[in-house]
Amino acid sequence: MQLIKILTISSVCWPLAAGLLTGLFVKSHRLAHRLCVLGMLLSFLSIIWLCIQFMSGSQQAIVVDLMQWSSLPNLNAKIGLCFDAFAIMMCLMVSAVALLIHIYSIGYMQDDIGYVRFFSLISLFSFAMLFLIATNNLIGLFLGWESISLFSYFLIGFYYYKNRAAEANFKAFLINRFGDCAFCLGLALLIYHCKSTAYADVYANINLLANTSLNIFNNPVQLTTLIGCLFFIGAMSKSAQIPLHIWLPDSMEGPTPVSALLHAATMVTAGVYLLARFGSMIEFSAGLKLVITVIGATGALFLGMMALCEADIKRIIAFSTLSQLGYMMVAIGLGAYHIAIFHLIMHAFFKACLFMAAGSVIVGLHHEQNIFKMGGLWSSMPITGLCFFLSALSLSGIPPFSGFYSKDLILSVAQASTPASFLGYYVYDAILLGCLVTPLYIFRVYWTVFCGPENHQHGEVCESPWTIRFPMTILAILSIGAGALTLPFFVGPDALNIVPALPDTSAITRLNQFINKIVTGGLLIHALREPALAFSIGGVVLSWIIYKRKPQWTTRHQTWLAIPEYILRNQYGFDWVYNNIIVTFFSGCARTCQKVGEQYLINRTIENRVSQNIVIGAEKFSRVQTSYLNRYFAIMSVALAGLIGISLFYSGIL
Amino acid sequence: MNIPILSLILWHGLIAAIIMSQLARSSIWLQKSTAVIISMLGCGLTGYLWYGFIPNQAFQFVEKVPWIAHLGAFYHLGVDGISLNLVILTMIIVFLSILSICVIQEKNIASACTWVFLVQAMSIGAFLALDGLLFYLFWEASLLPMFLYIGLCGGGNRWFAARKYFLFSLFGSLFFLVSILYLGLKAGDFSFSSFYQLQLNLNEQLLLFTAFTLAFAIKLPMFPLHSWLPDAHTQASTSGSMLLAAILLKLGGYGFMRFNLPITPDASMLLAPLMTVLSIIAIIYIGFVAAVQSDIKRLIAYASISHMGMITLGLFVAYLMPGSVQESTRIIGISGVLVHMISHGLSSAGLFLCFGLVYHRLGTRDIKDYGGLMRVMPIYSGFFMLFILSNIGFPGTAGFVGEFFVIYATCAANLWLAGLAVLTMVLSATYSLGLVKQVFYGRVNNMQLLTVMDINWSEKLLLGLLSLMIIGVGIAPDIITASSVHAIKNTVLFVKSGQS
Amino acid sequence: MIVPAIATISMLMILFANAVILLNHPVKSVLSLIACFLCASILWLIFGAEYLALVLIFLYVGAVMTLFLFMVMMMNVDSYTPDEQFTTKFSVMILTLTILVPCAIYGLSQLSNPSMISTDIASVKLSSKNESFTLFSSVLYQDYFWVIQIVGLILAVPIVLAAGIVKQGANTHVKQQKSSEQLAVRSNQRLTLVDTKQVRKKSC
Amino acid sequence: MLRSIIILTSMMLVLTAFVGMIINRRNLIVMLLCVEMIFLSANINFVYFSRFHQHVHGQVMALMIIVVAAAESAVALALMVLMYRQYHTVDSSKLVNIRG
Repeated sequence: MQLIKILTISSVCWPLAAGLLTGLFVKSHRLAHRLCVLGMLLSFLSIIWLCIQFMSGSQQAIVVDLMQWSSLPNLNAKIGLCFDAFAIMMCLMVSAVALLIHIYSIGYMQDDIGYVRFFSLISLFSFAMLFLIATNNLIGLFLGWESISLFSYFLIGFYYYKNRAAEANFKAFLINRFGDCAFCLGLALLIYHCKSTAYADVYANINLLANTSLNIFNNPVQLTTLIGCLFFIGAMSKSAQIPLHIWLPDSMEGPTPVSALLHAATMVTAGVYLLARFGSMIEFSAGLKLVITVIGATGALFLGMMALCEADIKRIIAFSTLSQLGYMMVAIGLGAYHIAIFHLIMHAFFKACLFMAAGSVIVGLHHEQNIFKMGGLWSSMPITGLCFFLSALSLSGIPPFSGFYSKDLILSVAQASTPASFLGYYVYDAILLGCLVTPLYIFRVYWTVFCGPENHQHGEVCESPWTIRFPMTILAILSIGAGALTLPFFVGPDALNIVPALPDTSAITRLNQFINKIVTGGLLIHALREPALAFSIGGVVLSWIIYKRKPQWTTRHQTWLAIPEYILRNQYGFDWVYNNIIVTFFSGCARTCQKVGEQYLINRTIENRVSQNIVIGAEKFSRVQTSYLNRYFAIMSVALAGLIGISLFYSGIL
Repeated sequence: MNIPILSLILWHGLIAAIIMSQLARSSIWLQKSTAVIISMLGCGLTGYLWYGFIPNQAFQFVEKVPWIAHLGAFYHLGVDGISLNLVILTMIIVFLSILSICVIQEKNIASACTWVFLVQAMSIGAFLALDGLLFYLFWEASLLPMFLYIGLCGGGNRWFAARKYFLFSLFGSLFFLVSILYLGLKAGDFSFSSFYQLQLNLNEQLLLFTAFTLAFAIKLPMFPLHSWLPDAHTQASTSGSMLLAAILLKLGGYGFMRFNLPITPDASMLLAPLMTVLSIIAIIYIGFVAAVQSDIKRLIAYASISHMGMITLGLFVAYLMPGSVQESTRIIGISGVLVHMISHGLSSAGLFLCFGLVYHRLGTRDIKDYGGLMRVMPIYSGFFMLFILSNIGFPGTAGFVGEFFVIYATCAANLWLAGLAVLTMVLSATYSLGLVKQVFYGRVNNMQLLTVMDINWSEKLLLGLLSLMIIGVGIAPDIITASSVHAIKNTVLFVKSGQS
Repeated sequence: MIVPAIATISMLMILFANAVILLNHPVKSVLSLIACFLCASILWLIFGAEYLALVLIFLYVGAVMTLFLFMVMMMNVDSYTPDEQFTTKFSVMILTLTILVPCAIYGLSQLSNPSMISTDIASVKLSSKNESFTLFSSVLYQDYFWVIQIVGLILAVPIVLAAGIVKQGANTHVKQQKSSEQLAVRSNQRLTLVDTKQVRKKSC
Repeated sequence: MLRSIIILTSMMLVLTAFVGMIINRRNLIVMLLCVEMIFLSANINFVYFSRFHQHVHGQVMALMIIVVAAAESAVALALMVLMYRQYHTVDSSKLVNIRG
């Protein structure tokens, strides 16, 4: 039993040890990347061993207690790790992707001065992500949650001498911090009402939470909906949902491995993980679930469309991450948590592969990121081109690839269980159109970068070194086969119950039966009857026609395309609103506070007035001291007369 | 325990001050080594005290000697959970400020150390005193060395700032003296236990409450009376502002815990809404003001005012909780206040220390003169980042623990208050990271920066010591909460009596 | 019969007192103050305090007033112009008269009432010739012996110091022969003759 | 009757002394004379009432007052001489330097 305990702790803490060692002591590049990759490899292997242990054993969670956080009366705050089915699946994905990213960044960051610092930060980030997933209490959750946003702050601002990087990481951290406010409030409420921070206790009295209610504006609000709302706001900021998504495109300032690891696979999915982990919290209120689906759906469609007229290759893939996150949120909102997690894992693989391919193109063309300055790279970089093509197909949900399995499941669940109201139809139509738009923008990149005319001036472009090619090919293979292989673990009769303590309401059971029926009957056959597959394939063909065969169409229809292009290029004005309205409002408010409050109110009125009056009063008194003796005597005699008068008055004579 | 350990700790500071004042003319090396050895001795003494302290007992190591017998004022010292932690914090911060003096300053080290030791002696006296008059004596006495220290070894118009600090604190503590005398005469003798047993009617309590709050609100700068702190900090030297931020602000908080809550429970019950509103204003308004500061030290000073707002919020939210809430949430709230006091002490001392190192190299406090410091001094920016994280309240550092418990207690009292209190996380992030962005990121535009050397081994040792403590408290806050739960339970009993 | 005498003397005294402050020339006011003191001493003689009356005349008028006169003479103060003082002095005159006249009338009207007079006169028992003198000196030197010595000592100090303050050192601009210095002269301090021609040749 | 006369005179003496002090801005000597007058009025009262109560203590006090008055006037005159040397005038309004 002791071995399992050591292995669980070590699986999470290897990257921490490696990160700290490289960060503090290591100077040489070679030792740095060896140490970090070794750490990551060990953690990946121990997680695989744990997974085998978990599968072979009786499938109950492996729990390890680390320490007692605080011994305050009736608040048991113990920090520990717990590997249940959900945590193991996620840890597998995170450690695999992180390991491949470590190998990838050996090649990508070769000649960078901050090489050692980069590796230590990447390892520390992987530790934070693993700790977030593996922890078994709310304090550890919040610690992991904040530390991943901290490490994303460091990694986005990795090129610290660039002002744009400083702006981007400041904006990213602030928006994450805003979400953390709501999240922390939800945590405090949850801990207060469950009297403990452990997940087990939270799941134990979910029903108790469901029927306690707080009155806000003196109408009773169910506690779980309130906490669910707060958690959703936290998830929105972390997983870049509609109003709080503006930081993700700017976070492309960081190096590409960072975008691949953080802003594609692991960090942005923390919000989805949180909502799935506390699915029982959301399950009790239909209204909240509807809100989540609507926000997810609008994100899926409109954020995806923004990628259509973007020139920077990394920002296009970032916008595609935004839309895929929208899909996951729709799945969460519909109650299909395990499908959302399935899509999350599949998305991690093909999105990381896309980013790696983009990275190798950027390295090949000496840090050129504008797709219109690249072209015809298929001949010089065949492997990158192939990997990009495969993961693009998987992203757009073409059948044999893994993307199809998870995306199609989401669409079929959406068709079955979205409410029959205007919003329900809107959600389903938005996702459907999303399926059309995704292949459009991703293949636009493929055609212009890999096929199309060669309009880059770099002459001979050589294929990137093996450290970049090797992880990319593995991820490409995963994005092909992973879907089919891992489907039975997530969906179907003998699937692992990913989300613990789900209340078995009628909606959930109906949903499960529907999914089991589809899976048993074969997803492909079911998909043929669905419009989703048609839209995906149509999208691919459409993009082939527009961007490959007839590139001159876009130039000819310049006129009436100008207005939508302007809207999409300015990201529906979100950036404008953020910079001009919100930032100016708060800085104006702060400046007035400073000017009015501090200078005027406190310094000028209170202090200066009081001191001036004292000085003036003192001057008046000193004028009594004239230099004439007789005036002094006059005053003395008047005073004497007054005193005599008073004493006579009080002694009753007068 | 026959050794009078508390008097030893108390007068250790004074003896040290006398020794240091004699060394003014000896060699620099001698001054530095004696100062460090003496303050290490002090830390040893407190370590012995901490080792001998039994967590779940009321006042220990009590020493009672008649001082002004016919008035009933005794030289009465004792330590319980709350004051033990604050004494340890004082000793650590004094040790660090002595080290910072030795590391940074080249001349008049002896005089700076005398002032530091005097402040230590007086503030430890205030924390240990269990007698009203003795508390007032040390409360006033701690004001003088700080006034002279800012005045003598400060920055530009230091005398203005010192005078302002002195007058503000003096104004508050005069009413405080009147109320202590009133209590002393009414209760017969001046010891705290007899104060606590006094049955005062409501308007008596209201008057006493306003007198106490006036004194402590100025010392712990609450919102309307805070304008002395930024001036005092900008003009004080590095170790001066470390002392001011870490120790002297805690006197106000300690005073609230020792006087306002137990002696005037009904009045606190009545005025709790007002106090919470003031502390919420302090948190949000000062957060905004801090965001637009152009002087780094002034920004850190406003940050500590915002943190102090958090402390008063934690204290008075215990009264806003409805009767149904168990007593344990109040204990959590107030132990959160204590932890936040200590963590704020550590993190703001760290920030001022870091800034002192840069000010020693560049000599300017204006943010515009800095930029791209990360390229020039990477290790230094690592340490500075850690202190900023603790200032923000990042989980895993000391700043988060206190803040989280206070928010936890406010949740139990009133959700809207908690919503506003949580905003402090965003506001502290804006001004702290705004500072980091302007100072560390971006291109190096001030050419003088390129000639600056990164921190040497002694500065690394100093900052390392402090960051170890911050991370230690962050990961295991039990060091503070375990020993102080019993003491806080007593204060919370008074809170309960206030409600019933 | 005594009371009207006392009344007239005191009336005289008040008159002289007014004269002190109303007269322009300081010498005249000093002299009127001396007159006022004399009236007072006469009054005390009536009361039977002969020693004090004589002390007043010898000590006070003799010493202090001469001191004042000496002061006035030394400072040769010229009389100052009366006009700007006239209005105030006139108002003072009016003031004293308004208070004096009704009291005098009231006093005289009381003369006719024998009971008032008798009680007062009985009280002022005219003692035998030297009875008050021996009584006074015995009390002075028995009950108050130490008091007097101490007062004497204390008051001696200011007198000496007053003299000290005023004493000026030898005034420098008046040349005085000091025989001690004349005797102590050495030979090298004597006059030495120098041929200026050589000096001028050497220096140029 | 006699008593009222005596009290009346001493009161009048004091009043004239006060008035003298106040109106007399020009001459310090007259001011000092007024001080002497106040002493005199006190003495008159002392002597009369010592005789009225048949004991001598009043007269001893009167003697003390005379002695003190003498010393005081000596000091006052010394000061006045110094002032005269400094300012070459006895006009009290010229004593401007003692302004508060």
